[in-house]
Amino acid sequence: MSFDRPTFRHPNQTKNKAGFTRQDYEGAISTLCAGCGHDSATAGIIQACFELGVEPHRVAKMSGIGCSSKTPAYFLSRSHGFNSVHGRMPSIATGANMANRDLLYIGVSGDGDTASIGMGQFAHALRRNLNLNYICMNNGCYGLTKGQDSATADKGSAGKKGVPNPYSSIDLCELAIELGASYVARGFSGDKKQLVPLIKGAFAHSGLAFIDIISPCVTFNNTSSSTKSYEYVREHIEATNTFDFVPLQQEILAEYEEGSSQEVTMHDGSKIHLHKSDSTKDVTDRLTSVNNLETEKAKGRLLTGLLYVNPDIMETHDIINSTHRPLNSLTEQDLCPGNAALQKINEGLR
Amino acid sequence: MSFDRPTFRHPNQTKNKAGFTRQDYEGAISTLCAGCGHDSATAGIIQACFELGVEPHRVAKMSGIGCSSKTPAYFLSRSHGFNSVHGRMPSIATGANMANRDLLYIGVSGDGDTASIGMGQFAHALRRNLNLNYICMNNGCYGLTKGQDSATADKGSAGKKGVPNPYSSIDLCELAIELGASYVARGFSGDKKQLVPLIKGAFAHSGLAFIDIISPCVTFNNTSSSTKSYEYVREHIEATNTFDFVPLQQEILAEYEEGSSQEVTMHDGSKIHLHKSDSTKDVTDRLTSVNNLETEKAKGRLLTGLLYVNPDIMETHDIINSTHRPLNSLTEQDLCPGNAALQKINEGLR
Amino acid sequence: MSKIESINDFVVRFANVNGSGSASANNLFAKAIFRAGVPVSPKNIFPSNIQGLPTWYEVRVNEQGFLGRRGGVDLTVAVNGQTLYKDYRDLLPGGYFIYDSSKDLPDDFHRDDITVIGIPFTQLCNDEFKNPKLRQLLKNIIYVGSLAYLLDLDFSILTDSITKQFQKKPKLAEPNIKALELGYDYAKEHYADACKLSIRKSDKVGNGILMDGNSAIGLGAVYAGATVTGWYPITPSTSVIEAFERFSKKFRVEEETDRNKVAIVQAEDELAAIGIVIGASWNGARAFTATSGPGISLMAELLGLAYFAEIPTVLVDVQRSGPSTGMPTRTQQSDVLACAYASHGDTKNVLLFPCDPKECFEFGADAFDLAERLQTPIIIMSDLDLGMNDHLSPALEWDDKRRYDRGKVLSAEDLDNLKEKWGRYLDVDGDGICYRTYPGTHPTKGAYFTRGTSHNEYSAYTEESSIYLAGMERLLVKWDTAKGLVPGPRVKLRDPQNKVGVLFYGTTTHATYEAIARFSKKGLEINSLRVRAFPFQKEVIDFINDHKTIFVIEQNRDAQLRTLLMTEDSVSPTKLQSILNYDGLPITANFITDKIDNLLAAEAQLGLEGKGGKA
Amino acid sequence: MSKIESINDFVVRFANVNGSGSASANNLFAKAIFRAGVPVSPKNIFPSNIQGLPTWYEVRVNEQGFLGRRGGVDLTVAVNGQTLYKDYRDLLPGGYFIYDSSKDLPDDFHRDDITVIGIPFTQLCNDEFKNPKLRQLLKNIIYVGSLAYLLDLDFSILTDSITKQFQKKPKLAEPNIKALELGYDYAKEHYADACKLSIRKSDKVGNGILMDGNSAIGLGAVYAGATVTGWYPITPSTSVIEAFERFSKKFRVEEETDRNKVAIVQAEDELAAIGIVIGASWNGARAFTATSGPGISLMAELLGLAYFAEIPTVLVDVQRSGPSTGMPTRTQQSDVLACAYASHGDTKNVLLFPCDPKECFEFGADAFDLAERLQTPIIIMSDLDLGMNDHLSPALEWDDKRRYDRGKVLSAEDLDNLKEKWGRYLDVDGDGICYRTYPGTHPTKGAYFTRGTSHNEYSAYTEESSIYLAGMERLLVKWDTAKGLVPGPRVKLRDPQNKVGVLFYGTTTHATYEAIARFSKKGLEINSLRVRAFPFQKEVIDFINDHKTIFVIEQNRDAQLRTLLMTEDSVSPTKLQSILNYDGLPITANFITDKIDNLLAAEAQLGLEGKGGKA
Ligand SMILES: Cc1ncc(C[n+]2csc(CCOP(=O)(O)OP(=O)(O)O)c2C)c(N)n1
Ligand SMILES: Cc1ncc(C[n+]2csc(CCOP(=O)(O)OP(=O)(O)O)c2C)c(N)n1
Ligand code: SF4
Ligand code: SF4
Ligand SMILES: [Mg+2]
Ligand SMILES: [Mg+2]
Repeated sequence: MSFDRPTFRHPNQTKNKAGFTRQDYEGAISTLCAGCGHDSATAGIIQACFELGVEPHRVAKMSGIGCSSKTPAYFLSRSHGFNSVHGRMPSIATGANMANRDLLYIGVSGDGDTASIGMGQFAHALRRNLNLNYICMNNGCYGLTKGQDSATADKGSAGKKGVPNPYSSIDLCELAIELGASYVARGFSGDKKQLVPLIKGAFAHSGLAFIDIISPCVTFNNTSSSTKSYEYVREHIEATNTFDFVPLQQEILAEYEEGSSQEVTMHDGSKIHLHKSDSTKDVTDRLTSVNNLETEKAKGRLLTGLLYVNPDIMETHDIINSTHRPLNSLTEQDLCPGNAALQKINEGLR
Repeated sequence: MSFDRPTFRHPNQTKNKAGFTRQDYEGAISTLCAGCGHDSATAGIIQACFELGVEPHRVAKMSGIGCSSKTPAYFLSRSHGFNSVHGRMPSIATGANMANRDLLYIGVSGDGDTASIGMGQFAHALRRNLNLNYICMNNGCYGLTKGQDSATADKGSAGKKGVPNPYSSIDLCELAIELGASYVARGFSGDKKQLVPLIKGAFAHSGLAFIDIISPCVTFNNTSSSTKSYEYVREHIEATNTFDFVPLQQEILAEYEEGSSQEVTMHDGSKIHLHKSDSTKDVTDRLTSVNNLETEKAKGRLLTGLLYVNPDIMETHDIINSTHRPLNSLTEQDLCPGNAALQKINEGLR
Repeated sequence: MSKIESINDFVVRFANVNGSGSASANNLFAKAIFRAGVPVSPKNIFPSNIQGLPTWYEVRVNEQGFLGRRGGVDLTVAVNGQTLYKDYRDLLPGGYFIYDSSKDLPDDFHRDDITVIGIPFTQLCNDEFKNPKLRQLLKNIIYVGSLAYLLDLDFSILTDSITKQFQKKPKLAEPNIKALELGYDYAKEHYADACKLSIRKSDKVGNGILMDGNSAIGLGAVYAGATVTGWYPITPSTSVIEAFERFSKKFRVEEETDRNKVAIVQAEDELAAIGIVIGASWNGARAFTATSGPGISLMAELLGLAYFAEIPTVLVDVQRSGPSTGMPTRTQQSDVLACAYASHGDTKNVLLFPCDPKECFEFGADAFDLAERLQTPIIIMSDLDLGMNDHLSPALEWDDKRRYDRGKVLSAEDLDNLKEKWGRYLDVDGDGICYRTYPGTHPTKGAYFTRGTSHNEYSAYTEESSIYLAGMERLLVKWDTAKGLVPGPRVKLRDPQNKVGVLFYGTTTHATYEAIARFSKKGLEINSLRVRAFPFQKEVIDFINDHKTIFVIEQNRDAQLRTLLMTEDSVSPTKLQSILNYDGLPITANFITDKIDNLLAAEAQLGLEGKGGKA
Repeated sequence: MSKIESINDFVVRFANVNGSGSASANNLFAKAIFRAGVPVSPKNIFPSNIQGLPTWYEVRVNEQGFLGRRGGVDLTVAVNGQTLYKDYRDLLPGGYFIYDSSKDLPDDFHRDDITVIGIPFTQLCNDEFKNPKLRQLLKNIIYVGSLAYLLDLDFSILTDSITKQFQKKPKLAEPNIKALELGYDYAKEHYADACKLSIRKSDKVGNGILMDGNSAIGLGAVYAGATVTGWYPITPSTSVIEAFERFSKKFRVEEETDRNKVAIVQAEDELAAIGIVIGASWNGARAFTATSGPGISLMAELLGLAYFAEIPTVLVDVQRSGPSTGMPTRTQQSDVLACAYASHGDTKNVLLFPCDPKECFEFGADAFDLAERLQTPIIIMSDLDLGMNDHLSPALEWDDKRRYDRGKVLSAEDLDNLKEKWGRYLDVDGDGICYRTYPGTHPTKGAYFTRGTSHNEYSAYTEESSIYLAGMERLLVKWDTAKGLVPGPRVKLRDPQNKVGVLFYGTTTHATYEAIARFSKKGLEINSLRVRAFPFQKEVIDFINDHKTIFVIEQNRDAQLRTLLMTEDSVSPTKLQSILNYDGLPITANFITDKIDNLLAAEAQLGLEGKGGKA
């Protein structure tokens, strides 16, 4: 069931540069459990879209199956959405993106949807560097089927059932980097301040931007023995760095003291300013990024923030050299060779 | 079609410690193309089994679909084999191994069978550390379907069709290490001397041993423009180190000068002696191993040999704490609770 | 206004919010009726969501033991604001509407044909209990107390149940019993004999049990000696494996070592799950998995491999409402075709159709004997209604003299004693079933290469047409052999003269029997056949041939079992008239009765028009 | 011994080793006959292997244009030692056996009912040519030269073909022509009129073309404006996409930019391939993919999503011999059920059955109009025989006035002009088809949430039974609408009095027409209907009703189309008698003729016994 949000909420709101209010980016009322991390993640997406001033109807929302995959119904109700089947969001998103490269694509998945049944499609969307904002709401369990351990559940972590997970976990960020992702970040649904710029950067990135959002399942995996609980994450979180996302248009206004920050220019001209500090990690080299994650892990810490970025890389359309026009906008004139050409072909077959 | 090998070949052959001749490890005559790398890989497997003196009938051969997956018909004809469907060898092997932990399992796959359709099952067999000798005969293409690029084809490499592959490749060894493989090696079907000990070490390993054998497809991907051709590989090959595999029984006989080699003791007591030299790489640390691969790649070199090993790790049966007896050997007495117990259950349901 | 009056025959419906802990209270109520010796069956109607959405619990009480859904509700306990009006509207005239009067009913609630009973559950609860967590749970217990009074339900049964339930922590029993009393007393005080429905102690339950089908299948697998399962979570099949795991913890731990005599592997998806089953079965272990619709679709390719390579495979399909993700928490019998003809090419699979927990347990065990005897996939076709709801079932039984039938398997000795050359796909007995060997059996004999490609009798690859043909035809011989092994139908010839019969299977059974009984009352004895397996035996075809018209009752849109009857046994379509319910809720006796009425009328019409011979 | 004598009507078979470069020589031969104006169709019978195993090339020559397989071989060119004896044995009495006499025939080759023609191909070749690579190829060209003499084939046609083929590198033409001459001269010298088979120039080919079905489908997709494909290699479907890519390189490159007006993505597997198609179609592009049996099984779940969420989906199934991996390089029509009812739950898909390259091209284009009009999966059911072999086909045509039918899609303007509230699943026209919108169409209107879960008319999730039911019933209305849109059957009423008819589809067509012609010769005119699509139109049912008995001819074991006829249209099974060939080789006219003979005899028998009315 999905309920429409009563529209009398927020009578008069400030508009963003595109002339939309925050409400214009909202969706139906969530039917998730009260306190579910996914709802905070959803709020982060709404906030990022609002601040960026994207046109809602130029966004397409794709998802698989799971509580996390339901969230596209809870944001951007003016965007088309596609809640497909379990683990297949990446291929559906690939097709959609091939058909029209001009829309912004946000793909929402869960750790079960991505790391188990969706592993193959996840890996190959990465390999093709599909221009997709891939968000995995990671709670270490299968929420919708009542809390079984997922492949991202840490070894020894125990959810509601109280049985420690005997398998070692898959770190989706490390894996994404290994498989050639060009923008990899980890956020926490409990830290919106960090999350929003990560999502904005992802939108500005051309290619596959992967964001692993640790998003606690309050019903099945928020126990004291779980490493995906709000409490555990809060206590063990580390950040690579803090950064500002500066959209192209505002670039002129932004001022940064020489040397105080590292600047990364995104494909669309926007810039990311990584604030330097002793704890700052280099996030522009693949191996260093993996090292960063491993070293923190060794210390029992969970590294978050922007983990790796490589803005200068070809996305799928560049790789296959497809026209800059949306393929779904081409007409008979563009596409049909006509009968004369056909008769030539017949000739060749005689 | 598979032809039985005429048995009058090799009249009198030397026997191994188990009392078998090399011929006892052979299979049907190969129907692969003359010169196919897979046949050399097959020969390596036969040699390793012969030298190790495994009992042929205590081995189970599993495979997917592809030219590579046909090879189990060409070795160990006294072993049961299972040529399943495309990309699903790992799950079939998992089931087989769960049923009887006492057999040796060798799983043969191809780069298409593993890196594309089989990616998900490959990843999760690794995560569970299934006790399997997983051999991928990697030719960078789909041989059996006439040579399309596979996901391991290097960017820019071109096969018979002459079209350079536009996608970046997946390095199965790096991926295996990332996903928790405990024994990772890369061989070349053209270098039997290096290959055989790698396979022997894999058999001695408890857990998932992954061997990526670069195995040229002479028909579709052995061109001068292909990075998976015999010529290219020969010219660009590097080795982490040379090493001897010393089975448990021979341990006493083997003598190694102090410091001349690094010793790794395998689960079954066998030892691997890694000969030290300036070029020697440490292969007992995950990140270092990945680094080794990347640095050589950066130099345009292909790193082979034993890439990573961690002998002290739990395999699936240990993880799920299953009985040491083969499950397929248990009888009614072991398994059936009987009617008395059932009546108690009924009571609980009233 | 005339109130509905009934003893031991009515329908009670609870309207709750899911995740609000109403389950235990509702179960307590149903269990109490069961313990009063009165046949009862509760059904959960829940959303595909974890918390906050409407959920219903419908309890059928019936002295004669007709426990399918009847249709209609006599008494509603409405404690969910979201659906209050719907629940109010849907109540039968003369029925009883119980609501939480801590809040007044909206004004537009003005039915005068029902009895409205307001009890301030929230208020009573909050006045008495302080702990907020406890409050939520106990509020529900209070309405059970009220029902006890209104339905003359022996109060001691409830208190006994509570004490039994909290044996380990008696301190928790107190507040529960207190809650029961609160509800009971309030009702007694304000609604003395307002309700004309009542439970009278009986002995109709006999030694029956109250159990869900999924637990019964999981238990059956333990008894059958299943040792390997690869599985992937999906509603409504998950609890089959959970039960298997639960009972394995109980019965399958090696005392000496504390190690498990079972391997339960949560797979990465359904393709891996069925792959694990096939690999384990190939290697001589008894293995199985359970899934639902979407999983069946994903398993298609590997099921085809098991069919063609002839590998024993036990699969449980707990059906839900399709197509696609459909309604994951609603029931249906709509995977029949997908399972019977799973995979591309010419394939057929054996299906078993249990109708109650006892059969779930039996088929759950028999499936393994059948799979190993026939060396082919056996699919147990359960559904959400049977699998996830508690059903009144005869007690389970196991014959300790029973031995597992491992089928045609050659030991090392057998191999040594063989006279002629052994071939994995050599049909020496003429029943279409060949002898297999387990890996590792013999140092030099019995090894073979299993393949999904076409093979000769010695399992070597072949593209020789005649050999391929011979193999495919042998599989049809095996198919015939299967007919003699699968469980036969249940036939009830109530009136040999009547040329109209009904045919049905699975959870459609109970409501159908109630409908048939209604016609008997009216003097019309309808013959019936309950299908228990596919392929169909001669009895099934004979039954159809002995009647002029057969009403085929199914819970799917496309009359899928009817298709099987025509395809496999050339039954004339005109003879098979469908009665189809596929709205996702268990079929009701009312629905079936109406449909049969209409069809009979039509038949009569035709009869008059002298077209009787058309079939 | 009487030699087989025939002009323009015989079967030539080449027995080669695969990977030995025989293909070009064999094609040269077939093409030459075609260019002599004589109807011809060659069939490759090749192994699932790349090099070194037996492969055959069977060329049917028939003046009247009956180009299905006939059965039997009149002349064999046996240059494969592995199969020499088999090829020798299988030759028809009176036939001609041509072999490489560089090596003597074994002694046990002593048939006296055939003409043995030994020509030392290897020797001739090695004496003349030095380059070993060239030798292998030219050896094959030599036997073509010999055939030219033996069959009176106009030599100039061959030389012209060669010169044409090597326009770009004429130096290569020389040795080829030399090789032809070597073979021709040797045959002329040693076997003057040894052979009584001959090719006589004719004009029966008209403006026909020689083309393979897969290329035709790929070309059709280009003409229909397909812009996206996700695909995964699998024999025998791979060449559909290769053709699409080939023609796209030719017609789909932006002059200005050199960029592609098409996105061809080699997917990681079939699940991804169909996912890409669904995603692209959902987003308003025309997309398709091609696969074979195993891929169909893997696509089942996503096909169910496309059916239920109503997303246009074009899928080409080039069928091969199942089950499982089966015989990957053999043909069959055995995915009919798997495709018609793909996926769990109640699902049905539209199927198209082309029978020649022209229809492949047409259906390859029409499929997109149908998919977008019906918003559902359309599956083109081709097979290995049609897809990978060259067939004589009428020339392809395209009506330049034709416009793509994009179906019911609302533009921004449409949305602004809408009076009532738009609903994605609102059936305003009563044809079961609703209006869709593409993402990004309108700033505030027309956005909706597509889902595989049950949905109301505004595509919101619902578990409300009545709404779910309404949706499922609407899909049946759409199914009826489809009947009016899919290509109709081809009916030939040769004798309205004859109560026996034959029904068939796809590649079964050609051999069937030949069989029918044979009966005509004998004075029996059999009526026929060629099914071109599923669901079946009224004409199909009428045809069946107008006859007492229908022989349904298929190339599968389980009579899969027969099942569809009974299930969807309640046709009586007893009326449908099956003629089934499923040995992996294309069905032959001889096989069909025999079967019909037997069935007619049986019919007659029944007739005498007065049981005629049984159907
Ligand atoms: C093919 C298939 N298998 C299984 C399911 C059942 N299922 C629904 S959601 C889900 C897992 C969800 O886990 P995750 O992706 O982590 O999402 P979460 O609910 O935790 O946010 C599963 C297994 C399904 N819908 N489809
Ligand atoms: C489900 C399925 N899809 C596609 C195919 C066709 N196919 C057979 S082998 C193969 C790829 C083989 O490539 P690889 O695994 O690298 O083996 P190789 O032949 O190169 O040794 C494919 C796509 C198949 N058999 N099954
Ligand atoms: S079950 Fe867990 S993941 Fe699902 S909605 Fe509830 S809290 Fe969120
Ligand atoms: S095609 Fe390639 S991989 Fe296959 S057998 Fe030939 S050489 Fe080997
Ligand atoms: Mg999750
Ligand atoms: Mg390969």
